[in-house]
Amino acid sequence: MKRTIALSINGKSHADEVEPRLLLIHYLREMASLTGPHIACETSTCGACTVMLDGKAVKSCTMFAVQADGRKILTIEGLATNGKLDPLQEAFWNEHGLQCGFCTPGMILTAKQLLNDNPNPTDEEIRKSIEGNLCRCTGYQHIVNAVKAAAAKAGA
Amino acid sequence: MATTTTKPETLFGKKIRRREDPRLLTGTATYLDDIKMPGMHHACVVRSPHAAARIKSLNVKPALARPGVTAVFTGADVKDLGPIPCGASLPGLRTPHHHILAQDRVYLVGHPVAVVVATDRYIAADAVDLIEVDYEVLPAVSDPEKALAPGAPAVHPQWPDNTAFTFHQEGGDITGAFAQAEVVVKQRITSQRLIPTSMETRGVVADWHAGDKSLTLWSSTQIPHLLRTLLAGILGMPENHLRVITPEVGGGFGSKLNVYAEEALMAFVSMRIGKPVKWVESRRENFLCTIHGRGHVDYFELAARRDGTMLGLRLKLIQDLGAYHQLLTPAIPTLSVLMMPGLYKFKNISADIVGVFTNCTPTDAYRGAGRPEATHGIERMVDILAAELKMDPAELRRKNFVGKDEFPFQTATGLAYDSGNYVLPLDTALAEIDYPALRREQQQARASGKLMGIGLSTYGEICAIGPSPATPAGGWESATVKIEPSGKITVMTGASPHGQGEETTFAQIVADELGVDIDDVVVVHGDTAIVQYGIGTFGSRGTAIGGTALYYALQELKGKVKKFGAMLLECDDVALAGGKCVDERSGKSVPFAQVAAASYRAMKLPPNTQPGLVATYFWEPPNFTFPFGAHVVITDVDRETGQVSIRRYVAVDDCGKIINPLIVAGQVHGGVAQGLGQALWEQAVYDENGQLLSGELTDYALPRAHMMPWIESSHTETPSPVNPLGVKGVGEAGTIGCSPAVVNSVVDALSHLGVRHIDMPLTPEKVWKLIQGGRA
Amino acid sequence: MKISGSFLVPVPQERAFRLLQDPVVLARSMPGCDTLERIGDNEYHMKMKMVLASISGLFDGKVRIADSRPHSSFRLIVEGAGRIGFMKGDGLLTLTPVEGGTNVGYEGTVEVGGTIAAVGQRLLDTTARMMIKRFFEKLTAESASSGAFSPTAIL
Amino acid sequence: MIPQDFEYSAPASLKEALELIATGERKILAGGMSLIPLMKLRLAAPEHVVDLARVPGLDYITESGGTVSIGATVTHHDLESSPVIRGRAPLLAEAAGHIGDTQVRNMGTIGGSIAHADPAADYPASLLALEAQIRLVSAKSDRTVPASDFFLDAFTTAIEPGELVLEVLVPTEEPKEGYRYEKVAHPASGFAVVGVAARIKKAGAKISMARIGVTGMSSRAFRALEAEKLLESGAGVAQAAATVAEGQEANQDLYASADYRRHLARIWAARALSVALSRAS
Repeated sequence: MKRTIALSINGKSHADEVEPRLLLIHYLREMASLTGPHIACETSTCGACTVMLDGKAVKSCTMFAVQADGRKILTIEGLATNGKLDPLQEAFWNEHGLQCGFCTPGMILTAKQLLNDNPNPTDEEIRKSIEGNLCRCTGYQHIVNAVKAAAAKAGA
Repeated sequence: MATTTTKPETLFGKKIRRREDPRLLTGTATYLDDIKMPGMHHACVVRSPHAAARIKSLNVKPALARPGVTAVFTGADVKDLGPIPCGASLPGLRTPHHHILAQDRVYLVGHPVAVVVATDRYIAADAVDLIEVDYEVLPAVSDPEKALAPGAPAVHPQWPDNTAFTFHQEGGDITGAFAQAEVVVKQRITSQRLIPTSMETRGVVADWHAGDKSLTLWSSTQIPHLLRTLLAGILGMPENHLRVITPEVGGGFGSKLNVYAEEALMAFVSMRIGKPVKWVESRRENFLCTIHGRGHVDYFELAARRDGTMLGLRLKLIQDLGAYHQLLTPAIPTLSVLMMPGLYKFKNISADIVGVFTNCTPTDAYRGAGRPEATHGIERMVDILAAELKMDPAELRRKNFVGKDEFPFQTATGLAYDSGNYVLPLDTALAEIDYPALRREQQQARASGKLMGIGLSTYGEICAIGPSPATPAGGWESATVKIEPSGKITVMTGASPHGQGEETTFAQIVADELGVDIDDVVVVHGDTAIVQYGIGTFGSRGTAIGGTALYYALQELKGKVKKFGAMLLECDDVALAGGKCVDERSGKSVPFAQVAAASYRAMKLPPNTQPGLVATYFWEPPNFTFPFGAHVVITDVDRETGQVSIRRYVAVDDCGKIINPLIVAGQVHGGVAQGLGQALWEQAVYDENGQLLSGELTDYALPRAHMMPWIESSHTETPSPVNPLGVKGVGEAGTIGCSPAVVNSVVDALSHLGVRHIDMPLTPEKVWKLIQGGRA
Repeated sequence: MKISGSFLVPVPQERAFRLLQDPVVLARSMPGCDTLERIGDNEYHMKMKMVLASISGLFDGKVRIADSRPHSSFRLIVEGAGRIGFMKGDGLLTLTPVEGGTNVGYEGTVEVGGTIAAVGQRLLDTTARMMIKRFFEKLTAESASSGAFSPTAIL
Repeated sequence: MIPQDFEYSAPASLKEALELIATGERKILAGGMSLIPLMKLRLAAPEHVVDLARVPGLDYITESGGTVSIGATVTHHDLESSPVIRGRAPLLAEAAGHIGDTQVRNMGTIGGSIAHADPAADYPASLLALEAQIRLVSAKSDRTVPASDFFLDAFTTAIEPGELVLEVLVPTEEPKEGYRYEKVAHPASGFAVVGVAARIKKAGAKISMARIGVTGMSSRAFRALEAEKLLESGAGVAQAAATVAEGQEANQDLYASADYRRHLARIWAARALSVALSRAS
């Protein structure tokens, strides 16, 4: 039986009727038309679908939309403010932290939580924090550089 | 008209941040699954759980009864469509008829049996479970060597020996080389099956327009134009009624250099239901139904003199082809043969390939495609020879390298290496790590019971694939450059990049050649209705061939611009700089926009000149390019657990001239990650019955951030004489250079225990067992 | 995948042999077995509901007894297919009298396919061993009962 | 990958939740990190899912009278970063930090994890070493089960139909205690190929108490009682660690054979014990 959910996505209120089995990622992509979060595995291993739920990085493919009822979601589309890129987005750009770009939205949001929790992470802490986000293109080195650069900029 | 004197800085060689990134960073790029169309249906494919079986019966009625299900199609519906094509031609090649959906038999797990079409992807998924298929399970074979054994189950009953082809290539005097040899080392070396695993799986949207009998097909592919040509053949429709578009492509690594059943199937479905239809591959489907890479069992024999002079190499190569030929399946091992001699000057080789059918996913081009296997082989054999001769492996390599004055160098496999200085990256890398000091440290480590290894790989590769005679579909690339009436520049390239950054590097080339602001350039690709024609991005060819086509198109265009510029400035010749045509004698100039406007307005034309500013160039390369490099890896092996950790990874690559160092570094890092994945973790494991046991990302281990070492990457630059840009290509270098360096390093760490070889992946248990005393 | 092991069944060899081939006992002992219906000599149609914590699946299959050598050994072949995949276990059971009953050794293979093969290999060995253990535990419990089996267990 | 349809309830009180799960085939959803992937693969197809997220007051971490109480819906992330856990049950905080990845730790809960009882999960080793208790409640009952009686087999626990995990009760570690959770993570899944939790108390130079929990090696986590006894009777770490796999069946998979798993358990027990010993004062 369908249920009505009401939630905030990127600061905007949404209310929709959904099947309980509707995965949050499908809700975001198909009902809210936010296609930034991606689907790349079915086993909760790749992190491409990562969004922030009440400020914490979560895998939206491993959550039902009904679980997000009443909560706040941030997707990659909501990260830049007034057209100004987030320092992490800017750093990923400067440091060539992406190639095909498919993992990038999830990667950035996971890194976002890291910098919220730990504004000055070591290389090892960066690598550990993004272990749930697979990237097949970059070998991660430029991603680590990007997160470091964003941290340095925020600290400067 | 203004005057100008400052010469603009060139962008060639500069770290320019990528122009494709803003859309990717903000989640606004459009990948295949982001496409949404009115009335769009969703398809889900019913697949065989068995590796070999006869379909006794198939009942689709319960699925059709599910509300929301529009149609179900089975093998009978598509039996008259053409087969999935194989582009490789080898003498005597046996090619099974590759239907889009199984007819009465399935040949591998994941074999498509039926397709369900519904108004919603959830309903389609539900309906798949309602399709009843009754299988008579047949014996299967998943190991290529077992498939060759007498009495093995026949993958295709018409060919009981499971042999798709045999191929022999010989150069020089191999018998003589082995007769002269003072030492011969032999080793069986495997390159395990790998799953390419682009982060975006494949996907197709097909939209049939009955009114004009045309079809638009979006596919996450590396080869939109070839796909269109081949798909038109499968569907039996005129090629010019078919438009193929690649949206943003989330990685390919060779796995999207293909024509797949689902591409034809979605076209068929859309034509039948009269609505757009979308299919997006699940990860498990990606593991089962998208090509795999490698799958070699190689028997090498290397002949040498006691002084280390290498004389000749013999190879028996058993290629696991899988159950079908995909686009290039049988051709991939022939690339291995070409690359067999590596960077060494011996001129006697002999290779025998046996292509073997197994009830497994077809193998095909995966990053490196045949070259990593060959490089792994020769670089392991050189180390094995060094151990046999008790020579330093670096010294042995130097002794046998093709000398820097010997280019172009004709190899025994028929190639002409374009340019090189092979000692340079090796010496640079060894200096970087202080090789003598490390060898001393290694002695001390051994004395105290610790295991550390130093591994070298001096690799070569064949890039810029390739000249048309060597490439099944043609090996050229094309570019069109257009200066729009407003003076802005649009490039249309046939190379269809998907992460390689050509929107940036190509714009750099344009900006330099035309002397314009890079922001005035837009690079368009991946739409057969817009782009002239092209081959695609694979085989490290995008920049070396696509970039060169662009370069030549620009030369033509420049000629025309100059004519209009000179006409406007009323002089004989002009230079292009700062977005202007400049009369260098008078210092007068005219901006591009004005030149372009004049060319389109065409009030007055220079003599023998057509209106408009457009040039198209199809460039046929005269040769491949041959990048090279040296990777040095220092490993520590945990004696108690067999766990390998990488202390340092030094890569010195020579990919010719570098247009954008940022992008080149990214290619090296990503390549190394995939090489390291093969060396240490990745492996497609089938059980005896053809079940893929490493069937999800929870079992198939891709490198994660915390598993990767810091890669110390630098370059030497030996320009290629093959193209005017001097570029060679870098997409596959890291992958090719990496795995032998890692394995050589670990074998080196264990060599004093009597270990001579370890097959990949170097799992801790495998290494631990060798430490326990098992020789390999 | 190869499996092997042994269990002590606390009854004499002859009785152990009979119990192990008794469809009623098998139906009660095989984990998840809903019904067992004779379709031929030593061959039964089986419906099974496998439940392992959150994981559950319905299987439709066959149980077959072959190469029977009273009272020392026989082969037990169990196969089933369902939406989450298929499985086939083929084992040789060897009975030897020991103090306190009969030692039942088993040696054989387990094959799986479909989703359970693709995602379950990490747990296959553990699960197979657990199911076998449950089987023998149930069998032992059955062997302790009076032996008056209800015929309605076989449909 | 799409789950089968199901009915969904999000009870607003514990009472309501217990009433809901008292009948029929009801599956409890906490963080969903184990359940939802199975549902997506259709390996699990519950008819009715009861979501605990709206039940108030289940995500507490409190300490009193030498016991830390952890509500069932406390996430791994909250556990790992909780000052109470870090101060009073640091072994558990260390174990929580090894679970899954950032996103999984943000959603996954201790109650969900232990109820799922994956044989390669991280918590059980620590809960055994800590001699924790698990409180199970149903509409009709309320009981506390020691961890050693809770993990019965792979995916099999002492939870009876109609019961749910209410809280985990952990005796506080003394500040002088040494502790360590060490793990060999599977490179793809991150699950423990072998995980060892160790606690050591010293009296002077001697070990007065040793607790060792092992996960991943066998079909269920277990205490290495023999090794504990050896340590408490003066044996060295190496000698004690050599016994941890004794009498236990070992799992095998593509990554590690049974023999290698036993070996890893011994090696990592020695390593965990050494760190625990060095941390004990």
